[in-house]
Amino acid sequence: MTPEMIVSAGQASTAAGGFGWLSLIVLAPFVAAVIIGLLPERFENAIRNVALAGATVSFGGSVFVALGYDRTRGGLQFVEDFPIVESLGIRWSLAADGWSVVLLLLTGVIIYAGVWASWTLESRAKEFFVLLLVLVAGVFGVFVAQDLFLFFLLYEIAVLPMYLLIGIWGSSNKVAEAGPFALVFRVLDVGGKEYAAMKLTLMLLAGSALILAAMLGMYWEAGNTFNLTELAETEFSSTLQFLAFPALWIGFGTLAGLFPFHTWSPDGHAAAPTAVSMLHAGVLMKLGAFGVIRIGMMLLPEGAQYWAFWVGTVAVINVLYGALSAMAQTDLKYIIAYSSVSHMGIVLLGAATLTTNGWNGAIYQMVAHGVMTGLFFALVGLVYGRAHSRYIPGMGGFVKPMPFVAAAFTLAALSSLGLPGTAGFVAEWLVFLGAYESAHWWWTFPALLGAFITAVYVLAGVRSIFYGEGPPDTFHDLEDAVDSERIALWILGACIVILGVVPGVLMIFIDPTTALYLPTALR
Amino acid sequence: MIALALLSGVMLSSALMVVRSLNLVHSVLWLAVTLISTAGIFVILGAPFLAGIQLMLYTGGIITLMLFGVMLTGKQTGIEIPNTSDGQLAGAGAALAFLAPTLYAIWSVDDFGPALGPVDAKVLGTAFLGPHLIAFEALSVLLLAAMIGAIVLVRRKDP
Amino acid sequence: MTQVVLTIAAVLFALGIYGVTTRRNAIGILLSVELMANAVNLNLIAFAQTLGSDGQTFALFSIALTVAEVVVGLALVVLLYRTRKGIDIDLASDLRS
Amino acid sequence: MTTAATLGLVAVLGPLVVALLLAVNGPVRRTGVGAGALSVLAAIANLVAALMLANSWWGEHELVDSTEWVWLIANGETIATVGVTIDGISASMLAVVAVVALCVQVFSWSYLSDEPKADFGRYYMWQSLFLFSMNALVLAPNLLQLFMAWELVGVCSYLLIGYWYTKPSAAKAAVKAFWMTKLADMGLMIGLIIQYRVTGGFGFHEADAVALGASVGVVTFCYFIAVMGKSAQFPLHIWLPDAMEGPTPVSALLHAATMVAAGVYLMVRGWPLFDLAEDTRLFMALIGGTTAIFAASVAIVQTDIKKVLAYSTSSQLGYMVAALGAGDMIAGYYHLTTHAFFKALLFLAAGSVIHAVHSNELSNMGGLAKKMPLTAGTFIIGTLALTGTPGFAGFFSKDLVLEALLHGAERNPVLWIPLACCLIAAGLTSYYMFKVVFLAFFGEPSEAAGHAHEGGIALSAPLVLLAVLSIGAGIPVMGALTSQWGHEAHFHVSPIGLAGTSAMLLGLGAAVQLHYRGGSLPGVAALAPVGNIARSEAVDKAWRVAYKQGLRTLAAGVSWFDRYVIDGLVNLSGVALLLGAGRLRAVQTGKGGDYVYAVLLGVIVLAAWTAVVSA
Repeated sequence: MTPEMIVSAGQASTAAGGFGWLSLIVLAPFVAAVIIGLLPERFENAIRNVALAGATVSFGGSVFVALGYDRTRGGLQFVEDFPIVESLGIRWSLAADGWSVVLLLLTGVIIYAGVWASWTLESRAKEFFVLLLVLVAGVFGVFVAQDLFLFFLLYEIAVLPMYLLIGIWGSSNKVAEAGPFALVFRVLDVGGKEYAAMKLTLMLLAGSALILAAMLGMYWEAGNTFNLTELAETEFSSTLQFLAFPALWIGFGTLAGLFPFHTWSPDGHAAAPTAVSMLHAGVLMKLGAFGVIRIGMMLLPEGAQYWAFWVGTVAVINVLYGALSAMAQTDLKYIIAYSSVSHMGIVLLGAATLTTNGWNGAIYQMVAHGVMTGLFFALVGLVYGRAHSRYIPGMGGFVKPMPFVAAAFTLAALSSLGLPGTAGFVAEWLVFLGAYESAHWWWTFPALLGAFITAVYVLAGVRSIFYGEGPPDTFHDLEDAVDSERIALWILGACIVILGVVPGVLMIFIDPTTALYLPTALR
Repeated sequence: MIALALLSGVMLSSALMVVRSLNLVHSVLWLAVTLISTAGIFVILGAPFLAGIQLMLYTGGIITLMLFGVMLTGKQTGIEIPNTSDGQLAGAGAALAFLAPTLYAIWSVDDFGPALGPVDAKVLGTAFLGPHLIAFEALSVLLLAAMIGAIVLVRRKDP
Repeated sequence: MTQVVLTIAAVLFALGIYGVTTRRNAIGILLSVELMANAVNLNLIAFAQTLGSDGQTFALFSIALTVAEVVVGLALVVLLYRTRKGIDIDLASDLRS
Repeated sequence: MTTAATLGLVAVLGPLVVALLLAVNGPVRRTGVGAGALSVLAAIANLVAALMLANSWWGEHELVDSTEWVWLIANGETIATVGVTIDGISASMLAVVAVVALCVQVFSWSYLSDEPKADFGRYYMWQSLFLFSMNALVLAPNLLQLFMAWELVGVCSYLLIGYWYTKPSAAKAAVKAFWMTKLADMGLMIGLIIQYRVTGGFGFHEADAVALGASVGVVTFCYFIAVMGKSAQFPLHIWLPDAMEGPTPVSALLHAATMVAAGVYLMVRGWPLFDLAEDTRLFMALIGGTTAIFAASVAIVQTDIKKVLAYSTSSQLGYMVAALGAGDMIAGYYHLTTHAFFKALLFLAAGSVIHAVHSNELSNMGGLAKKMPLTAGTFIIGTLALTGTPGFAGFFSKDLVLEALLHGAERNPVLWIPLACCLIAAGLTSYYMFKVVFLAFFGEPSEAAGHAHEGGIALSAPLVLLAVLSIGAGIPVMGALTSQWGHEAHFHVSPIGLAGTSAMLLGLGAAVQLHYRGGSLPGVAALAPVGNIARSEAVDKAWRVAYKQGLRTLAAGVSWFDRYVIDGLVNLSGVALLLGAGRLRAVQTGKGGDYVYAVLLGVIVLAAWTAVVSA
């Protein structure tokens, strides 16, 4: 298909306003999930292949949308809009802007890699893939939903399967606690996968409750519409803005690992199986940040400006706090989980700057961190699966038996600390520039310090796991990544480098949209 | 009116015996008296067909069933089946708490309108096989289900 | 007239409540439930007197339903008797785990 | 695109292509020799391009050519570019890097020939990556690209120091080097951010310096922090000695000739900015002087030949920084170029020795001059150049540095301090270098040294080339630099030059007396406490305390807070809910009657509610 044809296809669907590419992207995983649900358990290969097909269709669709998106025109394209519940103004309304395009691509890459990474899953693969695909359908939907209700609905669809995914396929790592907290730890079974799943779900649902409240407030005040464009044009009263923005910020922020509502993240990510951690830290946490910007800041500009100081300051705390917490961990997954908290702080900081560079950086960081943390969790799962341990001080010298994993891990670590030439640098750099341009320039310095502390702990981690004299005798089945896993690692690794070297591939989508949206948030 | 007074007197006092009697078999028999007097009231209220149904189904069917139940679970196996009550005060309180607002509601209505006279069985028949056909059929399925369910429930696992 | 019958029915229903709450014997409770069902039927017929025959149709349904209920109820009693060696309702307090 | 830009791109992209190819194509990398051949080919291409550029534009003051591509945008406008810029500075630096890099890559071929094939390939992959990064740094058209390449060379350094990753000490040294430089790099990042805020770009030309206005002091100070890390200035120098855990050719290329000099190169590149920042330059001069004398004194007490050279590098970088601080860019840059040659030579010669005796310790050497005459000869040439023996390259550049400081001191008396430091350091340098020469190449051979023999052509050819440059690079380079800026920098005999030479002779005398003749000197015993201080690694320990007791403790505290206070509150609410629910469970009696009451209550409430509503 020639580029011209693709562009015209995009415009055609815009004109028709019917069912189109975006619905395909959103529904393909869902359809795949249904098909898998109908397949008998024993058809393991068919199940995997259907899952892969679903992911591929969505990924391919995302690429198509990216190619077909008319950047010179900008704005919302591939519009699809028809009513679901007419009386309440709820519509199946999808459209892509430049941000959606890059986030769709990210989600496509991660789910594609995620399916490969869980190729060797053995227990109850059928249910696992069903839930995974439903989750992904929700994620895809949120990024393109133009109807607030649909947005929220898909958001919940994306969040809820997590409970089962962690509760069933997760891993427990209980720590016997002594002292004054022993009772609490015993009563709640801290460290168990059920505990983690429950905590994650409850905290996120509490956040959702806040979102719902704010959402309904806006719905009523705007005159019974859920349409995002119409809502963005509505001048909400100061009281509503003042109250609803923090509700959205904390509500969505909880999913983005906002301090002090982040504690579901380490436990949840540590307990979750590989592909789920990849998706959750890689994509789902971005839904939170995306919500803060797309819903909170753009619909409630006055509230956003009023609260910007706190959003940014808490984000800076996130960066430093997450980094320092990560440094003190001895559990491999906890380190990565806390580093996600730290890196999501960068996203929220970029958002809070309310500057072009900051917002560009925030969106870029969503993608960069998504890919990077996806790679990290894929590797961590791989190491854990072979070492049967996550206790870092007990490891060492793993590079000998698993050089490929070591190389990929080093790459992820370097991106994590913001090395130029990797995706992490571009994003962090833009956010730092934005932060210094913003009303509160001092945000830059703690954020920079956080980046340095990241360098300290990731490299210390790399050293203790991979370097040093050969692996201790206690590890028997250490071996390098197998082919299906290598596919995932290659895809994600290549993304990290390409996005780091040629940021333009995404910036051409992100920047015009930011230019379009930022004035909305500054009005 | 006198008939109504008599019948209702019998009905209520026998109902009282149902809930107060210390012998379970007596309770069941008192229930039969209650149901028969209710059937009488049905006649007064212009529902002769229903009165017949009441007599046949309830007094004939249900009471027999109940007695079977009592006998089945009775003294054959040497286990005493007492028919005691406890918490009478709370029960009476609850009954009164229900009665008070209900009576208040009933007597706060001024007029229910004039009586329309007795209803023919034919009318009911047409209603059943006409507008309420689906409900009627559903009911028959329900009865069947109840029957099967009862059998399944009490069936001995090791015949 | 209607009010009188409704009052009688209400008293009957109240007696049923009394029975349900105080009886400890499962069959006793079933009998009390019958009283309440009877009161309801009475109500329906009383209303049918002034509002048309639909009330009687409904009462007929109600009677049939009651039959079904009694059948299942008795079956449960028999089951209770078998598993708990008695039909005291307090023997079946499994809802409190 | 002009020839200049094309050549620049060849220099940058050639090694990159090789590095990527080796990264992606495992089988080729694992052949070892194939990987090495590709890498060396890229280095040769790089040298050819660099020499062509240098031949045409060495000494050009003006910008020759610049090719840039948009890298980052904001609101549709370019905020950062990447590309290559060719002018006198970048062309000359490129040539220096290219020569040393090729020498080192050829030397490594023989030096690492016993390594497993896969590791050999990995080594050359990283060498190519380093060459790419260094060239990107040298040819950077703006400070942002320079910074990015700066970080990349840092990573290459990390990877190459940790080449023998199974050695815990190497792994630790690699991480330490990265941490220290990364810490300092925050300064560069802050500086760039401020510069962007003020000027909207990352340029390093006069116009940018003017646009910076009053901020130039802050910005350059921030940049200098990064320089201190990269160029191993006191007190951020502690990573450099540890970095000697890497293979010796790596030390020669990265940790002596090119990467550590990147700090100095940054200041040369951004000279228009530094030129305007008087206060920053004063600070620079003081730090440079301190480093020069401090590192030289510590070098004296080292027993490991590579550590002596490492501290010597740190000390010589101090000279360059001090010269720049005194306001003489040419002196600093000149010393950079000559130092690159002779220090690379010294490291490679030391590598040759280590290759022969399989030890870094001076006590395992001795009498090697007879066994390895070429190595000994070239090492001595390097030593003579380093110590500033008249006629050798180092002599001219060191003389220029001292003169620059003297000129500065005439304007600002504070600069007498760094001048004195540098003068004393010259004597110390002479002493410890000749001490190494005498201990390693003369005297009685140790057991290990008995079997030593000269390496092959791959080992000796680079030594000879670098030795020639160490002798000959003096006058021609100075001439070129002079013509480049139309600056009065020709050599003449001056009192300060004589003072420097005297200091060098004093050091030589002491070394001869103590280590050649085995005699003694009055007052040496009195210096013992000083030696102990130098051996104590106090700076290293201070950093270790800051890391372990500072950062680690803070992190542990935060983690505790997170687990027991933040998460504690979450868990507490969970427990409270569970316990509360336990209380509430008493309501569920399981008795039928109670449920009837509940139903009844509901009925009554509903009825009452209906009554209220209808009333």
